[in-house]
Amino acid sequence: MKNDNLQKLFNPESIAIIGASPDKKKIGGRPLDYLQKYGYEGRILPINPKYDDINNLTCYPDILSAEGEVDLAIIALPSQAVVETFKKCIEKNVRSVIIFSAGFGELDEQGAKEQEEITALAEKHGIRVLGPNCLGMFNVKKGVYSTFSTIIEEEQPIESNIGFVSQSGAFGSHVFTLARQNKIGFSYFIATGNECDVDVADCIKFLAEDPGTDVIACYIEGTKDGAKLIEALQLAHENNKPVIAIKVGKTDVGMKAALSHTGSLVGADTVFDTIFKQNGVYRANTIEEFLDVTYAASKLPFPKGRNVAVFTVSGGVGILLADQLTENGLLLPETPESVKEKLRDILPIAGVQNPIDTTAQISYMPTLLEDFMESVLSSGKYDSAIVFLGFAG
Amino acid sequence: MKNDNLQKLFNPESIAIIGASPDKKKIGGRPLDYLQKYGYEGRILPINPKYDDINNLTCYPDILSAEGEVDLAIIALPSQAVVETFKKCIEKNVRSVIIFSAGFGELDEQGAKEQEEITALAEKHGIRVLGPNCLGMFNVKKGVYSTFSTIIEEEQPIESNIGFVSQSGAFGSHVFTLARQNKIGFSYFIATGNECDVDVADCIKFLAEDPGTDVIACYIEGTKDGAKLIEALQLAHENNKPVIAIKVGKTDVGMKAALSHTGSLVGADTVFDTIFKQNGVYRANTIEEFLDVTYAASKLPFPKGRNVAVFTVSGGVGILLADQLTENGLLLPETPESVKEKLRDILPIAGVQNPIDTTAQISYMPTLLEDFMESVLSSGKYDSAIVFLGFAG
Amino acid sequence: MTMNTVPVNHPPIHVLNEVESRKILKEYAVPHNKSAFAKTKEETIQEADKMEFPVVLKVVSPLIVHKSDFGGVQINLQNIQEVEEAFDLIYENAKKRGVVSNGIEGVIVQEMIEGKEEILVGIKRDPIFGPVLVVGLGGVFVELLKDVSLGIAPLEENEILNMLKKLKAYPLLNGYRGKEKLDIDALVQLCKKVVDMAIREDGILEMDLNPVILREEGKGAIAVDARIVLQEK
Amino acid sequence: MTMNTVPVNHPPIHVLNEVESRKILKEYAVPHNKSAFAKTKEETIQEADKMEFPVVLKVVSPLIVHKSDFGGVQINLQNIQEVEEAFDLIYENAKKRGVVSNGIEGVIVQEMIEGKEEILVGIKRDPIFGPVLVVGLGGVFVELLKDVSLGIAPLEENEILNMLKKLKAYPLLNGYRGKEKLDIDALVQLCKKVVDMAIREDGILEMDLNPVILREEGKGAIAVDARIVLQEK
Ligand SMILES: CC(C)(COP(=O)(O)OP(=O)(O)OC[C@H]1O[C@@H](n2cnc3c(N)ncnc32)[C@H](O)[C@@H]1OP(=O)(O)O)[C@@H](O)C(=O)NCCC(=O)NCCS
Ligand SMILES: CC(C)(COP(=O)(O)OP(=O)(O)OC[C@H]1O[C@@H](n2cnc3c(N)ncnc32)[C@H](O)[C@@H]1OP(=O)(O)O)[C@@H](O)C(=O)NCCC(=O)NCCS
Ligand SMILES: [Ca+2]
Ligand SMILES: [Ca+2]
Repeated sequence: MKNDNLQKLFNPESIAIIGASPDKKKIGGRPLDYLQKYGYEGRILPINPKYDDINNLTCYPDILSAEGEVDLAIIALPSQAVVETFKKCIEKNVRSVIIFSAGFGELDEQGAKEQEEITALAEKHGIRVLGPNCLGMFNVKKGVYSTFSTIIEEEQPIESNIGFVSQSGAFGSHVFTLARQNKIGFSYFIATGNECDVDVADCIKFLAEDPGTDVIACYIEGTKDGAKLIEALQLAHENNKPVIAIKVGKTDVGMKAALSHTGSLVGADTVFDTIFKQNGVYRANTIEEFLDVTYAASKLPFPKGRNVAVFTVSGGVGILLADQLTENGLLLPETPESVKEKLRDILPIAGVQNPIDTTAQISYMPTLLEDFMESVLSSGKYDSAIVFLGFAG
Repeated sequence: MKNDNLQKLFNPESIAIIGASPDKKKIGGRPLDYLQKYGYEGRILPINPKYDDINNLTCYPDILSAEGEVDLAIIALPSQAVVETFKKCIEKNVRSVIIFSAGFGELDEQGAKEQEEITALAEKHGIRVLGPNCLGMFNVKKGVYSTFSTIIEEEQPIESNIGFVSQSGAFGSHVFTLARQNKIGFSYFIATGNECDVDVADCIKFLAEDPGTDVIACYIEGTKDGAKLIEALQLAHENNKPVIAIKVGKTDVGMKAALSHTGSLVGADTVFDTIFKQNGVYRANTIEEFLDVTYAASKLPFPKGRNVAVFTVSGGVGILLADQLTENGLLLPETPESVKEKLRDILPIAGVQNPIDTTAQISYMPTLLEDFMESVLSSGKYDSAIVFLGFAG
Repeated sequence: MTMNTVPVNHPPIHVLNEVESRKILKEYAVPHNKSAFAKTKEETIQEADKMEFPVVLKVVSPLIVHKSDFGGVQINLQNIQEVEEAFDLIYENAKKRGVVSNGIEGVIVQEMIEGKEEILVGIKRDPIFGPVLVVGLGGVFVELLKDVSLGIAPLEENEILNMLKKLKAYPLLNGYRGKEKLDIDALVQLCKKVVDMAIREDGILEMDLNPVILREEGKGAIAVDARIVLQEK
Repeated sequence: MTMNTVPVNHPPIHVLNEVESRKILKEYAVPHNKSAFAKTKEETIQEADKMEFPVVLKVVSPLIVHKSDFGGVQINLQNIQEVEEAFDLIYENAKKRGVVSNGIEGVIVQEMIEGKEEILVGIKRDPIFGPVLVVGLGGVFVELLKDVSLGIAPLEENEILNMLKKLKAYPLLNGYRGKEKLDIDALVQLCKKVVDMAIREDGILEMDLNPVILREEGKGAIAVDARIVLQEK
């Protein structure tokens, strides 16, 4: 039942927005705007005692008076009103809740207490909660835009097979925008905020089981439940979904201590690093690498082996690629002698040794690259090919 | 006198194009087109027996009949005609020559012999030669476009303080185009081709002494004269001009041998690596890094020390930057206590410990970043600052 | 999310001495050399008599931290007579440095194990992820080069072998430059037992077997020193 | 450009033996231990007599490559009598393996140098850039970890010191874990002489001082083996 409610959270048929507003600039106005303009097909139920109707939708004074079943309620109210409102959601039998409001565990004792109360209530009633202090999420295929992030204000997100979960809203937004500039989309975008209930591991598990997601990208700062995170990563691995992670905090303070005992050899970050390695997670060190590797994994199959054939228009770039491939443990086996002859027949001045140099003749012989690749790859000696065309000279 | 002629080569007052053509698509037609359309102010002398005039310029049947002094002659003729034409250039007392033509040392014995003849003649007569088998060069400030590269066909290059010399035309063209996409320009772009006379070291020396160049970017595959290259790098260093190099061929074949003797510990690439380190050259491993570091060096002064203050809108990215800075030997000293108080006065929820987190409040408080930076940097504790704004959440 | 990977309140800990630590090793059949604590010369002789020579004597005293520098370790004792002499020497050496008998609790007598390499095998219980196995070659490899491999429990034999293979120093175990191969299999088995022990005994916060003596293929891997840190309940 | 950093035709080379190599070291005042070649037992005794004990004997024979494995190296000889015995032993050991007297050219007698670390100091003449100095710690650091520093001649003392500091193993020279500091200054001086020699003697293609024995601060750095490869003119 708990997992069913995760479906209700990320894939709801009906969404109530508590604190909905006709003002698109307000945090409670944005999800309403996005859901409407990007064509969400489920029911939208604005909740706000100030209005009878917002943007042509019936507006209810409170969640209890909302009509029909509610899969997801978004709470966009000042923190003082959140616990009480959350209790009403339970009363209404709402299946899942997203709490945008800040002012909880991240702020002070009082906030931490209220957050614990929400956790306990969620646990008791089997209701799933994303947040508080959270940017929300979206599900592109179903048009679920349960977020107040302005990153999707101008343009509807692109859909892809990449599921993205981030423990930081700001980081998530930044990466989303960079990705869009590179025409990279997502299946899901989830910011987990304070993780009073649903955490990054839950999201990875969800994405590992989501048929529309083939690759999982995640930004991690830490976790409270190590076993659950490992389980989630193992599930993704079993389901053949590459996980690409960026984890901050490499500079372990503990590691500066003397190295006399095992204890001082094992910092919090080295443990994460080990978990990533043991579970086949690719750990990226920069945002660029994070996006590049994620995108590559989302588009390309895994090579069966380490043998690479390189095709370039520039001998220099060919060697550069060979250097980098070799440094990363890949191999560039020599072009078989018979293939070399074929290539020389096609173009006598070509560099026929792998990395193979088509030379600038590629601009004048329209089928040159095709013929070269056909000849080389049909040898069966290579598991993958890299083509570098560059900008014309 | 030899160096004077390098000035004539890269900064000529008069340019003859031997093999000039009214056809802009032809290799002999392009430099003429570029020189005219981008407003070269010196004299242009097309040389071609087929025409009396090309694009409203008097065309001469051969270089000997060209009027007045010729600083630079570009030879765009089939290889068979090159040596003879070069001899005529000498007779005419042309100061420098660029030979586009392929078919020399890179092709066969015959070509190598002809190339040696050109080298010997150049040496004897003190005439400087760029090429053969070369894409040419350009000098943006003076509008000297002695190249047939199509990279500048659509748009005039952007001018900057970056001098770029490449031993590969294809690599140079690719980097030029990537740079332009990122709005990065150059002072000089030089492709050295077969280096029968002018080599990469000559070009580095030239750029090290050029007042319009502050940063030198170079692509190197090898050299015949080690001492000259070292001298050139030292000159750049003395003149406080950072050199950023990309050198291919890291995967030294020799290094695979057993390590029993010193000989097997020293591959050709490790020697280059050592030269770069000894002379303060930044060696980039990827094209991206090459451009990024070059651009940074062209815009920013060198920090006086290792102490960095980081300002971000996202705690996570702050830690990510801290990780990367620390890994690269930089330091993030703590924010002084008195400064922390100032920051808390401005914004109580800010992360006041370096890396400093302005939070998303930056969007609502127009002078927040300015006030934060002022408070932190006026402490005098930091040598440089990094600001990460990201895309809004 | 709020960062809370590191608990703020550390529970009280308890460091077991070598004798106590070895009891736990025995329970889990982790190979270690025979070792006994003796308060007097007579006890020392009795214990040595039950062992295979050569043996080693080590002083036990809270006052003496760097035992070797102190002359507090005597190795390669071939018979009872040498054990007696070594016992006296240890007390003399201590006295020279100002520690008299009542500052000394006694000595540890143990069989001397000779081998080819010294290995560090350790456990650290991560507050979030549980026991982490750490292996590396003793001395400069661990201390200077930080050449260690980590693994999160549970770990199968093949995973432990992979951890060893990731060490830069691994060739030294595997027939480096024509030398004999060492008993990697035994080292893997030892590590496996250590990991399983750490999973079962959830009070173990930290543990060092430093060194484990690794011998030629077929000749085993044997812990000769042990230190366990428990969390008090 | 056409790649031509590596010349295609290697000129003929000539490998100097230890005795010949040491002559060059002497000329350039590169510190090395006293060493002499002796054809007979009598000559061996004469040479040993001129040296400070202890000394070492090493067999010289084109048939014997791995001298130590062969029993062809006898160390720590304290007096003339031990030298005589060692000489006989070397010939016996050789005979056991099938090498009789006329397959042996003689022995090298040399003063035995003890120190704290063994250092590789080498020169490789790059065809394009000239002499390259290579330093590293002997054994696993060079062989397994490839922990070497390179420098292109000419090199000043401070540049050589920086090369040493770049070694991962550098802490071992510089008072690692409370141990004594070694004579880094003497090592720098030795390297400087080696570099200057390589600049002057442009026939030197390759050179190995392996090892140079490095002792405590003030006690010097001394080459105890030398191999020079010349380019034939
Ligand atoms: C959640 C939050 C945005 C609310 O701020 P706000 O929009 O200024 O709050 P308001 O008091 O205006 O309330 C919102 C709307 O709910 C309405 N409302 C008030 N009480 C209500 C209730 N009990 N039920 C339904 N609607 C209610 C208000 O009338 C208002 O409607 P209006 O916009 O039409 O006037 C704010 O408290 C907050 O936490 N901001 C930080 C969010 C954040 O950064 N999260 C982390 C991202 S990484
Ligand atoms: C240099 C090269 C481009 C010439 O090829 P081309 O343009 O086909 O040569 P052409 O025979 O057409 O000669 C060029 C022009 O010179 C003219 N010409 C011929 N002989 C001449 C002479 N002695 N003096 C002056 N002009 C002459 C021709 O009439 C022709 O003029 P047109 O274009 O108006 O007909 C070609 O030989 C070559 O080497 N290409 C490769 C260049 C290269 O890749 N370089 C390396 C880059 S990294
Ligand atoms: Ca496991
Ligand atoms: Ca120098």
